[in-house]
Order: sequence, then C-alpha cells, then structure tokens
Amino acid sequence: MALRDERVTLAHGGGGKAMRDLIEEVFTSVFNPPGMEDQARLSAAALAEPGARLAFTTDSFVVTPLEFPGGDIGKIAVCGTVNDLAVGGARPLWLSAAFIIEEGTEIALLRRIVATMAREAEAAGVRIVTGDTKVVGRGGCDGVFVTTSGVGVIAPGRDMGAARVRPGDVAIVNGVLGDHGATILVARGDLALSSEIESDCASLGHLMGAVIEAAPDARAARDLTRGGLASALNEIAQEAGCGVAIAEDALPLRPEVVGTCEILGLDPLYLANEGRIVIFVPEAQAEAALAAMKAHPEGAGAAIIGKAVAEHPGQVRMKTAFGGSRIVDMLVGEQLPRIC
Amino acid sequence: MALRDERVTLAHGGGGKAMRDLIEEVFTSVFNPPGMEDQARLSAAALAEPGARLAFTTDSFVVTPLEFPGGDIGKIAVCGTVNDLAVGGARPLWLSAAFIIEEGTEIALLRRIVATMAREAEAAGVRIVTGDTKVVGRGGCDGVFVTTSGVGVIAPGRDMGAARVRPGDVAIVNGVLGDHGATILVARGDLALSSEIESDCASLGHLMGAVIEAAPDARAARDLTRGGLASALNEIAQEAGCGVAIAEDALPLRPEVVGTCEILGLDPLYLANEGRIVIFVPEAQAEAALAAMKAHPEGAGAAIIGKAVAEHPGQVRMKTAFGGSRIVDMLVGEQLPRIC
Amino acid sequence: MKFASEFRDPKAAKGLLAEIARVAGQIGATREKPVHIMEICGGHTHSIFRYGLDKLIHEGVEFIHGPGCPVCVLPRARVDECIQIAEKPGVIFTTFGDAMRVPGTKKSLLQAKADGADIRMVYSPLDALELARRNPTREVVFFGLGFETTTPSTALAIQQAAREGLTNFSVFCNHITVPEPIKALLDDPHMCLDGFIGPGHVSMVIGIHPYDFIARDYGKPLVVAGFEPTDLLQSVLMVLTQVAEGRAEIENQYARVVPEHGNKVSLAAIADVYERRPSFEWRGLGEIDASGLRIRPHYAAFDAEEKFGVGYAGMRTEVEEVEGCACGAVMTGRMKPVQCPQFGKGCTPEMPLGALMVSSEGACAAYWQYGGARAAAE
Amino acid sequence: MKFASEFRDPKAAKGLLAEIARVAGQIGATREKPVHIMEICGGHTHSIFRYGLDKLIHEGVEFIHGPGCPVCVLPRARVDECIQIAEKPGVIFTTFGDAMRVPGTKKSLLQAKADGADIRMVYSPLDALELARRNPTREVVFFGLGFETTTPSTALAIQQAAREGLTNFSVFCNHITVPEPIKALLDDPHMCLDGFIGPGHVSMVIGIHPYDFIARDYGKPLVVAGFEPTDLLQSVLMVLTQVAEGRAEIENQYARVVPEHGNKVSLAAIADVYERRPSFEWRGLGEIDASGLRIRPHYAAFDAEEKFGVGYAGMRTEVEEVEGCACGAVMTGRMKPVQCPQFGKGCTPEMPLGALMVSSEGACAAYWQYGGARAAAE
Amino acid sequence: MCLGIPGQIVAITDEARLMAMAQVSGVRREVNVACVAEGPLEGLIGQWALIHVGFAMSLIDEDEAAKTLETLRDLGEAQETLEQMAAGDAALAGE
Amino acid sequence: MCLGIPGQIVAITDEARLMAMAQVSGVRREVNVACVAEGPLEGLIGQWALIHVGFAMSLIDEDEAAKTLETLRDLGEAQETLEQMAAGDAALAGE
Ligand code: SF4
Ligand code: SF4
Ligand SMILES: [Mg+2]
Ligand SMILES: [Mg+2]
Ligand SMILES: [Mg+2]
Ligand SMILES: [Mg+2]
Ligand SMILES: [Mg+2]
Ligand SMILES: [Mg+2]
Ligand SMILES: [Mg+2]
Ligand SMILES: [Mg+2]
Ligand SMILES: [Mg+2]
Ligand SMILES: [Mg+2]
Repeated sequence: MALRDERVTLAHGGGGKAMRDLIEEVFTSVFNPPGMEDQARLSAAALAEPGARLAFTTDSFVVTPLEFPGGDIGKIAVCGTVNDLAVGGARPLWLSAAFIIEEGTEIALLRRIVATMAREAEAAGVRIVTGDTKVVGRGGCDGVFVTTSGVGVIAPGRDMGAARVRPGDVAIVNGVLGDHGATILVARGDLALSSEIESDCASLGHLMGAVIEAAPDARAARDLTRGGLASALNEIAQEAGCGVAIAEDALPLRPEVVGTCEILGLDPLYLANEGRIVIFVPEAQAEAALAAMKAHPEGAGAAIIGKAVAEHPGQVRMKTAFGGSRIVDMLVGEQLPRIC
Repeated sequence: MALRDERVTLAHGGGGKAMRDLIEEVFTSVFNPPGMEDQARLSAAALAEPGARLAFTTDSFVVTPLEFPGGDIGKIAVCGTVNDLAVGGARPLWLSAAFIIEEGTEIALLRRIVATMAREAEAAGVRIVTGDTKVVGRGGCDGVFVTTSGVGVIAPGRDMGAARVRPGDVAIVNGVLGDHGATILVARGDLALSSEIESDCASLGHLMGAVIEAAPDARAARDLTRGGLASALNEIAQEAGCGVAIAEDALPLRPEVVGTCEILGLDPLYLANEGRIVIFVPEAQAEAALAAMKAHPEGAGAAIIGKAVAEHPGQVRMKTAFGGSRIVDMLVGEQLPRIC
Repeated sequence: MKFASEFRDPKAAKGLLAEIARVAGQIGATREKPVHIMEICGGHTHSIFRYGLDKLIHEGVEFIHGPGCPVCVLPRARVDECIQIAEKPGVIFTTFGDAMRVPGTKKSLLQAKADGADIRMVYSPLDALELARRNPTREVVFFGLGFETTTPSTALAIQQAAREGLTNFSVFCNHITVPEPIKALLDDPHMCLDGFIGPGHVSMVIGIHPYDFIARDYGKPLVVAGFEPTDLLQSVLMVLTQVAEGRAEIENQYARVVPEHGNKVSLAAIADVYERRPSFEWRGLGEIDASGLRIRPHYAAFDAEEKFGVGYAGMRTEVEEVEGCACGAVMTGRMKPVQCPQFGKGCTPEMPLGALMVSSEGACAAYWQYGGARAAAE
Repeated sequence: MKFASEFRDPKAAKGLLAEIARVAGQIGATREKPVHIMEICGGHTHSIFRYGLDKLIHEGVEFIHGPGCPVCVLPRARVDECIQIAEKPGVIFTTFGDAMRVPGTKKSLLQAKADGADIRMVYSPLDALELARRNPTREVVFFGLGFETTTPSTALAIQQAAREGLTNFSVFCNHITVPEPIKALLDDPHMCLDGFIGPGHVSMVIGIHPYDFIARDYGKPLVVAGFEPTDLLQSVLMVLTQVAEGRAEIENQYARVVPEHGNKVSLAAIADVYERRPSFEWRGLGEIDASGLRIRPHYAAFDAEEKFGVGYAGMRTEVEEVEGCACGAVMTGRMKPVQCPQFGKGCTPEMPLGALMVSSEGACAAYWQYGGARAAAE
Repeated sequence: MCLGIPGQIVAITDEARLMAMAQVSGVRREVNVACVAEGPLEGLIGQWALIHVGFAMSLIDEDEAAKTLETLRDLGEAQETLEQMAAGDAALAGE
Repeated sequence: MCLGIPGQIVAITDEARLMAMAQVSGVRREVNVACVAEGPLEGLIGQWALIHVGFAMSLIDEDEAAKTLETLRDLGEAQETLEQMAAGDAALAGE
C-alpha cells in the first residue's frame, strides 16, 4: 500500500513512483492485464479462421455526474464499446481503457469506477488488457474521462450494416427508451428534478449473439446512444436509402421518462440510451428475433417499433398515437430544455 | 460545406446534424475510415500466420499547448501509439482516434490537428480506421484531448520485454534527450522562457523495424515518454532484476536542453521525449544496432549510453562526467522547477 | 399523465374531426377558399405538427401560424445585447434553453458560450436566484423572456430577490404581451383571418377579457385553447361554429386551467414589478406600441438594462432585418412557409435566416421538422 | 555553459583530490577520526551527491550537511498557514516549485491545489507581480521563501508593486538568514565541526564579512564557495589548509561572483522592505533568535500575514515536531541520515517525515536519491 | 409558447418561501406556489396545478376538466355510432 | 540552496523597469537588472551575470574566474605530471 493519498495530485501523473503506485494499486491490480509491457500481446487464434475479420472501435466517455443511478462512467465505458462491437456483428474480445483524471479526484471514486469496469467486463466476457492514465490540473477536465477501445472478431460471412436494410425489414428495440438520458438529466442536479429512473446502461454482446442466432439474416443494428432512437433510425434510413416508418404507440416508454420530457419540453426519441439497440431483421425472422430478445434479461422489454419502407427514402416517419403522422428528423444540435 | 461555425459549440456534440457535419467534414473526410459503421472491419490476414500475436495499446494525450515547435497533439497522439506498438516488437497496423473537444475550440485548429495525424499516420505506415468525438462545456477539458489506441502484429517468435534484459546487454538511445520536454516547458509560456528547441516527436516504427533486423536478439525497448530516460531505465532494471549502468558523458544532450534544465533546476534525464527510445541488445549486436539506427533519419543522433550489469539489481547508476557515480532513481512525482 | 393523456384520445378526435368537417362544409370552406384560423401561440403550432393535425383536419380549414413564440420574435439586436451583458467579466448569464440558438447579428448565445461567456441554462428563474445566492461575488443575470405566462415568474423572482436584499441578481427583461401584436395584425390591410385560437397559458394569467376588443372592434371570434390535440380540435370547432352562426365572441375551451379573470397573484406581481414600454421591437413585425414590459424604477436595482446600460437604457443599435426574409408575410398569413424563397435554402434550422426557423415553435421550423415540406425543398 | 562547465573539469578535480588527500593525511584525518566540514548550503549538498564527491574525496574528510535549504527548514505550521491563505476565496497563491511538496500538518500545497486552491508555480516573484497586474479582481500572494540570495528579489518586487500602486499583491514572507543558525549550531554543546563551506550565492548578496564571528569568536575556518564540483573541492582544500596551518579565517573561493562586501542594491532593497523578526521557527532546529525577516510596517499593505491575519500576525498554532525525527541531530552533524531510525522506513521522499527528506537539497533526500543508501534501507 | 404541464402538489417544502414539491409522472421538482396559495399551504397537497418554469400558475379545475372530457366523449361516441351505421349501411349495400 | 546560473545579458527590454534579456545556452528569459545596473543599461549588454529567480544578482568578474581556472589548471597539470611520473616508475619497476 504505497498509495496513501486520498486524492489524485499532479504527482500521480508525473511518470514517477507516485504514478506507478497509482497505476499498480488502482488499475492493474484490478484489471490484471497480461504481461508487464505497455502493450497487450494477445493470441491471434480467435482471428485465424479464414474470412474472419477484426472489428475495432473506440469511444470517449465524459458523463456528468460520474456516478448516477444504475451505473457510473466505468460501466458505460465498458458497455458502450462492447455494444459498438456487438451491433456490428462482432464478438467482443478485448478492451483498452485510458483514463484522464482531474487533479483532486478522490482515489476512492477511481477505485469504484475501476471495480465497476472489471465487473462489467467480466459479465460481458471481455478482458481489459491495456490502459493508460493521465492527470490534468484542476479545471483541466471534468473529474474523469474514460476512453475505451475494443477489438472483436466478426465470424466469416457475417456482414451487418445499415446499407443492407431493405424495405419490409422489421425494426425491434430491446427495451424502454430514454432511461439513461432522463437519468442523467435528473442526476446532474442543475434542473432540480428528482425521480426513481435508473440508467439502462448494459452490455449487449450476449443479447446480440442470441438475436443473431435467432435471426441469422439480421441486417443491421445500432446502439441508441447520443441522439437516441431518432438519430439511429435516420442514419439507417439514409445509409440504406429507404424510409423507416414507426408507430408512436409501439414505442416502449417509462412514464417517468415521459414526465421528464414533458417538464423540459424534450422528445424522448432523442434521449440517449446506454443499453438499448435497434435491430433490423427480415420480416420472416422478426418474431424469432423478438423472442430471442425477450428471453434475455436485457431484452425483457423488447418491442417491434416499425419497419423499413420503400416510401420516403432517407426519412423516418412516425404514425402518432393520435392518428396523425410526422417526420422524425435528426436534431440540429443537442436537445435543450424549453419553456415554449 | 454544412459546417459554417468557426468554433465548436455544444451542438457539435449533441448527436444531431451539427455533430454529423463536424465528424464528416473535419474527421472522416480526412482519415477516410473503411466503411460507414461505428467500428472498423479489418482483414485479419496479417494476423493469420501461426504464432503471430496481436499487440494492442492505448494512450490519452493531454499536452498544453496543443501546438508547439516541432509538432502538435495530433502528431504525438499518432507517434506515441505507433511507438508503444513498435517498442514491443510489433508492426503497427491500425489506430483508433477519440477526441474530447472543449466548447469554443477553433475548428481550424481541429483541422490542423487532424491533418497532422493523417500525415503522420501515412508516414508511419498505419491507418486511422475508427474514431469518436465528444464535446464538453467550457472548462470541461483543456482544448482538445486525443486518445489513440493501436493494433499491431508481432511476428511469430518475436518476444521483446524488459524481463529479457541480461547483464552485458548494451543500452542504445536513438538521439538527443529531453527536446520534447524542454520544448513544452518553454512553449507553455508561464515560465517566460524562449529558445529554438523543437520537440523530438517522431514515429519510430520503421526505425524499430530496422534495428530489429540488424539486432534480431534485441531484448527490450522502451519509449522515453513521461519520466524520461531515468524512468524507463528504472523500469527495465526492476523488471529484468539486473542493474543498469550509464555514463553521463555518453548521454546525447542539446545545449539548450541543458540550459533550460540549469535555469529551472531540472534534470534532463527525467524530461519527456516523444521520439526517443532506449533499446537493449546483446553486446555482440550492439554495433549493428547502432549502425542501423544511425542510418535512419530518426536515429542520426543515436548513441550507446550504458549497459545492463549484474551489480545493484533493480537500480540505475550513472558515472558522472566528473568521475563520480550516483544513483539515478525514479522520481516521486513530476519534476518541479526549483530555486534551490 | 393525468389531465394530459385524456385529451389525446383518438376516438374523441374522430368525433371532433367529423364535426369540424360538417361545420366547414356548412360554411362552404374548401381547399381553394379555406377558413383562415390563426393559432397565435407557438405552443399550438408545435402541437399541430407534433400530432399531425394539419393533415387530419378538413381541407377547408387552414392554420395560420401566429407570432406567439417569444424566441422567434426576439429581434437580433436584443440577442446582441444579451451577449454584450453575458460577456462582461464576472457575469453569469442564465437563460431558458430555447434562447440558446437564436442568432444575433454576429452570434448566438450558444456561440458566445463557446467563445467563453459564462452562460448557463436554467429551468426556472428560481434557479437563477439560487445561483445568485451561491455566487455572491458574481453578477447573475436572468434573461427574462416570454409572454404573460412567464412574466409572473420573473416578477416573483425579483420580488423575492428584493426581500432577500440580493444585490447581484438582475433580469434582462424581454417580456412581451399578446394582445398588442394581434391588434397590429388586425390593423394590417393584408389581414385575411377569420378567427383565432388564443394561447391558453397566457389567459391562465390574464384571463380571457383582454381579447374582448377582437370580437367587439374587429368582429372576429377567438377561442382560448389548451395544448392537447383534442383541445385544439375542439377550439377549431368552436371558432367554426361561431363563424357558421355569425357570432364573434371570446370563448374559453380551456376552462380547466383558465379562470375567466386570470390569476390575481400573478397580475399583482406583474403590476408591481413591470410597466409598459412605449414600444418594443418584434422580429419580423417591427416596433409595436406598448407591446413590451420593462422593470419599474423602484426595482431598477434588478434591471440588467439599467445596471449594464444596454438596450433601451443604452445606445440601441438599429439592426436591419435580414434580406429576403418573409417572416412578416408568414406571420400575417399572407404566405405559407414553403412559399418563402429562402425556405430550406438560405434558411434552415441549422442556420436560420428568419425568426420562424429559429425555435421548434416557429412555423417554418415546424414545417421543416415535422411537416414533410423538407423533402421537396432539399 | 560558460562559467560553469569549465569548473567541472575532471583533470582539475584529480589535482584537487590529490591535494586534499595530501593535506588530510598531513593533519592525520582518517575514516575513524575524520575532519568534519559542514557545507551549510543545500545547493552544495546537492552538488556533492550529484557529482559523487562524497565517494571521490579522501576518507578522512566527512561532509556534514547543514541547514541551508529553505524548503527543508520550513516548519509545518508555516505550510499550514500558506494553505490557509491559498484556500481563501479569490486568492491566487504563487510559489516556487520547491515548496509544493513540503508537508504541512494535514497536507502539502500540492494536495491543497488538488483540493481546489488556486496555487500556481512561478519561476520568479516578477511572474507573480505580472499575475497581479493581469488579475486585478484576484488577490495574488507570493510565497517569499529563501535565504539572503532570494530576499532581494521579493524586496524589489514589493518596491515595484508599491511604485505601481498595485493593491492586490502581497508576499507571505518566510525569508531567513544564514549566520544566525550557524551561530546556534556553534553554540550547541554537541557541535563537532572543524570548518565550514559557506553558501556562495548568499555571500553574493551579503558579502563575506557577516561570517567574521565564526573565525573570530569560534576559531573555525569558513570558505565561501561556488557550486560547481571543482569549486567545492577547492573550498574543501582551502578549509583543510587553514586547519593544517592552524588558521581560522573567512576566505572567498567564489570571487568571480562574490564581492567582498556583497551587493549594495540588494542590501538596500532588503533594508528598505524588511526588518528582523525577534525570532523565527526552523524545522528541526526550533526557534532561532533574529533568524527571520518580516515586512516593515510601511509596506504592510504588501504583507500577506497582515492582510490575512495569519502566522505571526494572527493566532500561531504550535505544531509539535514529528516524533522520531532525527533531523536536528543530522543537521548538527551528530548523526548521519542513514543512522536515523526513520530513514527509508517511516521517512522517504514519497512520504517525508522530517525536514531533510522533503526537498532534493535535503541531506536525507540526497542520500536517498543519489547516495545508494537506499538499497540497504529498503 | 409557454410550455405548461399538470403536476400534483405532494408536499410543502418551505412555508416561508411558498415552495412545494410537485410531481409529474413520478418526477418531482420544487415549485413556487405563490400564485395558487390561498389559505394554509397544506390545503394544496393533493391538488393538481399547471406548472410553468418552476411555478404553479393555476389550480386545475377538475370539474371543468370532467365537463370537457364529457363533451369529447359524447362527440367521440356519436361519431362511432355514425361510423358503425355507415359500416352497416355499406355491408347491407354489399360493398 | 539558491540555484543560480551564469547568463549573458543580450538586450535591454524595458529601461524604465530595469528589465533585460538574459541568455543561457541559447535559452532566453527576461530578468531584472536592478542589482547590477550602474550607469546606462546599454553597458550591460554582453556582460555575464549570475541569474537567480529572474534577477541578475551579480556581474561575473571574468578576471577572478580566469584566476580560479588558472589555479585549477596548475593543480590538474601538477597531478598529471605526478601520475605520469608514477606510471613511469611503475613501468620501470616492471609492474
Ligand atoms: S423560411 Fe426563414 S426567412 Fe422564410 S419566412 Fe420562414 S423563417 Fe422567415
Ligand atoms: S530520515 Fe527523515 S526523520 Fe530521519 S533525519 Fe532524515 S529527514 Fe529527519
Ligand atoms: Mg465507437
Ligand atoms: Mg459508441
Ligand atoms: Mg454506436
Ligand atoms: Mg501510457
Ligand atoms: Mg471543470
Ligand atoms: Mg500506451
Ligand atoms: Mg505511450
Ligand atoms: Mg510507452
Ligand atoms: Mg462514438
Ligand atoms: Mg480549462
């Protein structure tokens, strides 16, 4: 126990003993990376099958607050990258984790974040094999930023992508929408709201595996992170060159999320999720895909929300619960709380 | 040209059109990642050779100022990760690049950083295949942070590591020490110093390849980043369980670097480098390794600086130019400018 | 959601739509010769598009989208003045999120924030007050924006600040009133409106009688309406019925929320804190007499205009309306958004040229975002 | 480096070392019965270890590391007071980097910075002055630390601030003087020193005569020395020669930099701005009469102690020395660092217990970092 | 303009400053009740109010709401009957 | 204590505030020259001074430096001669 500080100081980023102690005690002792070098060396056997492809993705995570109901930045850093691999049809194998830490951050908080990551990685069946830490001065960052990168393997012949979506394909989501976004809005505290909502944050590698097994011709999937369902559907519509039609009635939404949106004048279709995906499957495999999702703990609330259509290519339209119809466009920027 | 703003606003991180425009115009149009999905899908053929291993590494880069004589944050973000792969004996193949951008950052600056990265990646023979951008509020980070991760391939049978260093092995560096650290100290401006020094920032994948060819039994290499030569040698001594003996006379140092250190009471052995490595090779291959380095543009200033010894295991000692000897310990934290 | 979901019932809607069709037919309204009904309020515009009412309703009924979005009608000079205040050292400038993207002559608040001003979004003037309490060495300015609905909240906040003796809180007052621009529209010789849907939440504060002149002096019906889709349809039906019956009255569809005479406490707070400006500038409509409020002299300590010497208290810069902007014509019902030559070309939500593209309550933005007019324009 | 590298010549060193060995032999100095020479100055301690002089020199010469590191002798209470000032709202606390890691009773400045205080490292008091100019709404405090060498720089900075009429600049004065602790050491009955190496840069300011009492009253030689390795060896030789010849004089090895009577401008600035405190606390040595300076009343506006009512101007908290700390014994030459029971155990540079482990000028830290004593202790 | 939503007052949080907790679909926010406070604040608990920018602006008149809903229901049912009749006619006509 | 290094004054930067540019091995920093300024500041250009915390504290006396170096050189050479002689003796003695 060489690390006696309660908070991170600039000394912990200086390349000396304080840094070594921080890294060893807080990070590597928990993640147990293979070997002592500043690179993980991994058996390439999983990639050796002819036609297998390597999937590689990255995301930086910058959430405020760092801990929130249902998760923390570490959990979303693992889930987010696992999900980015999974929605592309890859089996997630290894993650890297790079931390940027603000001077003054509590070391106990770091330990909690790291513990969550280790737990979540284990649950997701991936290993955190390499990492980095940087310390920046007060005001140099907001607490802790985590960047994870992920490497996975795509089985030979598997080719999922938005461009493969065809009219008639059915769109399925794996659960209620917007919980994460609404949780963060509330947890941030500056709007003085409170509720019992929890983030939906979850790793969906296993769920994706089950869905692909049930619906082997699944066309494309997207995780519904920044920009929410609306942005993901718009991206798919544009890349596929077909329209997407959804029904407001069919969207699974928690009353608290609707309430939060009504108070702030927001649209839940644009709220971020960290454990939700939309997947497009051929109509014939839709029921099987839905059943596979529902059989999975992270898919209990799964629902068919609409389908790809030949009409209005590149556009997403929604039949309102009221009987009308409207375009669901991409936002310009972020959704801002409104008074009017 | 949908991107008409001069500076990044929070809208550019919101998951909507502004973000899409920023990503397309500033990032993907320059990096040209393969495919439209949020994961790169890469042929695993390079990894298919039996016994080949996959190397995976990551680093976050947080330098102030973002642009400095001899480079910018983009350049070190590419070089740093390329070098972390190369010093482990891997051939660097692919990089990811995740950007955390402070609201208010000039878009022209981002474009310059991205251009540098693309140029440096091309020179280093790697591709930037996937990425991410996040925007944080003013004060949420210091301008721009870049996190790169790298994937490379380690040829079958190649096994470099600090633990393999044996007494008698010769330590070689590829050029003058501390230029990057001294450049940043001056460029930061708060010490009101000026000089003509430039960062040594460089990708050393090709150089490492040449050295390994010349010295096939090369034991271990380290890039001399945070903590400088002193920290790298201490790490090696500790992991190898032998001593390291260096000679002050033999250390290549630029007078301006010495001057900066004398003014501030710093030790150049601890200054950061971004294009310098130390490599340990068996004595019989030392001359060949040195010659291979010298033949390379990034190794013109290469020098043998010492060797591994059986004495004082785990410790680095330096024969001073004056004839004495002293321990070169790891620092506790960062080096701070001194008056006494 | 109680008192909300019940008013989104598709079955009731069907009844209303059929009844509307019947009455519209009765008065001979057709696609070519429609009844023009102005929903004054941007909130109503938003509901119309969000629920697709424009496509459900009888083709003889045409919605004219009124000037009732305080964000849309905010003149560019006023945004510049916000930024002028926000960029002063020591200032924390607080605002509703709506105002963040409204362009000034050089930049929006969002861009000013990116340039370094300390601008924070709040949900309530109370949150700004709390910031002032917590930051005694900073000057906290609240961007008071909105119609009569919102005016009481800033008035009450100023009264509270005065009670607490806060010296670092002030309001940049941009409160405006609904009846005056309606009068201006009615006085416009190009006016072709047959009736009005009145803003329910404004009347919750001021009651329904401030609109009496519309029926009395101009012979037009007005129905104060709620914001749920059946509220709107029912109000349209009530307007049509008046037209059919040759009546012109001020009616209240939204009686569950709107008391006939408004809210006494709110009106008293407004009267205590604010007085009418001789005139106030509206984007797209120009200066309108007595259409804006300012803080009374005895609350001058809380008046950001006085405190910082900007706006009407300082040198006002005249800002030319953007060329080619047809907002005035759209707001007076002479033109549909899609008929504006800038629509979707020089003017999009990403880079709004005119007022009505600025917020999602703006008619042009609503057309763009929900209306499907975009595909044609793009 | 001109005027530096020339004095690092190994050939000259060989000559000096041989001559030292010769004179040491002549006076019968042996490992068992060595000559004890105190280098007063931490800078000299640093040079000795950096160049490995302790291992090169004749075994009959033993260096005793003196109290001449202003960072090491800074008492914990004084660090606490720094933090007290730095944590006041609005304060920018500026300091030399050396002081950042010195532990107070609860934390160091580095930790206080991590806890949120605005603490900035500067190279010069002039940089603090510039910060005060640029931040007129903040209070910039400079941590004035150091011996006579550094004192003129803060005196000149205060004079400059007074000339400019800056009202937001002050100095937390911790300047101390060299002769007084030397006298205290010489008065210590355990004292076993045979001669002194005097701090060259202190004499650059005060000249060599303030040490006259050492030769006159205590019969000990002192040679004012430069900081390059041959400077140090030559000075040792000069001390030994005096011992051999039975002389006790104040000599100047560092005449290229040190004028016999010091620097007039510096001395005048010190005299104008500072006066002696009746007594000042030294870590490891306790209170020493007249060993510290304070800002004169006519510059009280620039005195952080007065401005913030801390330290000698406020409630001074008595802070017990840490238990088991042998710093006093080491500084008086009665003990070697490695003999301290805490060395490398309770006391390391990572977590210093005593003063001498704090900065790299401290004898214990130098032993640890450069001396090879660590391997044994670890 | 003027986003307002119905929320239920569930607690009084600060008598002096006239603050109460309002709840909308399980989401709570402290609001000012100056505009709806007549008599002791306790009386507000359980009542529904229209909430705008952190202020309870108007108490919701449940009777009026019920009346409006009744009108709507009538209209809806009338229309349903009409449609059923039309469907019946069509069936009879063999369409 | 009291880190000080020799730097050369290369320019006067602010007469009024007695500021000059000092250079150490190609690295420049503005320093205050109050302590070494006698007569016009121009006269300082080219001179070497001992720099401490941004102040030129003392002009370096080049003659004294030369004298010290000469002593060192003499000692070094004497020792070299002695060593050579010792080596010669040893060689002669067949060691
Ligand atoms: S498209 Fe733009 S310029 Fe034209 S009327 Fe609408 S808001 Fe005004
Ligand atoms: S080891 Fe620590 S406690 Fe002991 S004398 Fe040295 S500094 Fe003091
Ligand atoms: Mg990703
Ligand atoms: Mg992602
Ligand atoms: Mg994704
Ligand atoms: Mg790293
Ligand atoms: Mg911050
Ligand atoms: Mg790395
Ligand atoms: Mg690295
Ligand atoms: Mg490395
Ligand atoms: Mg991403
Ligand atoms: Mg910052």
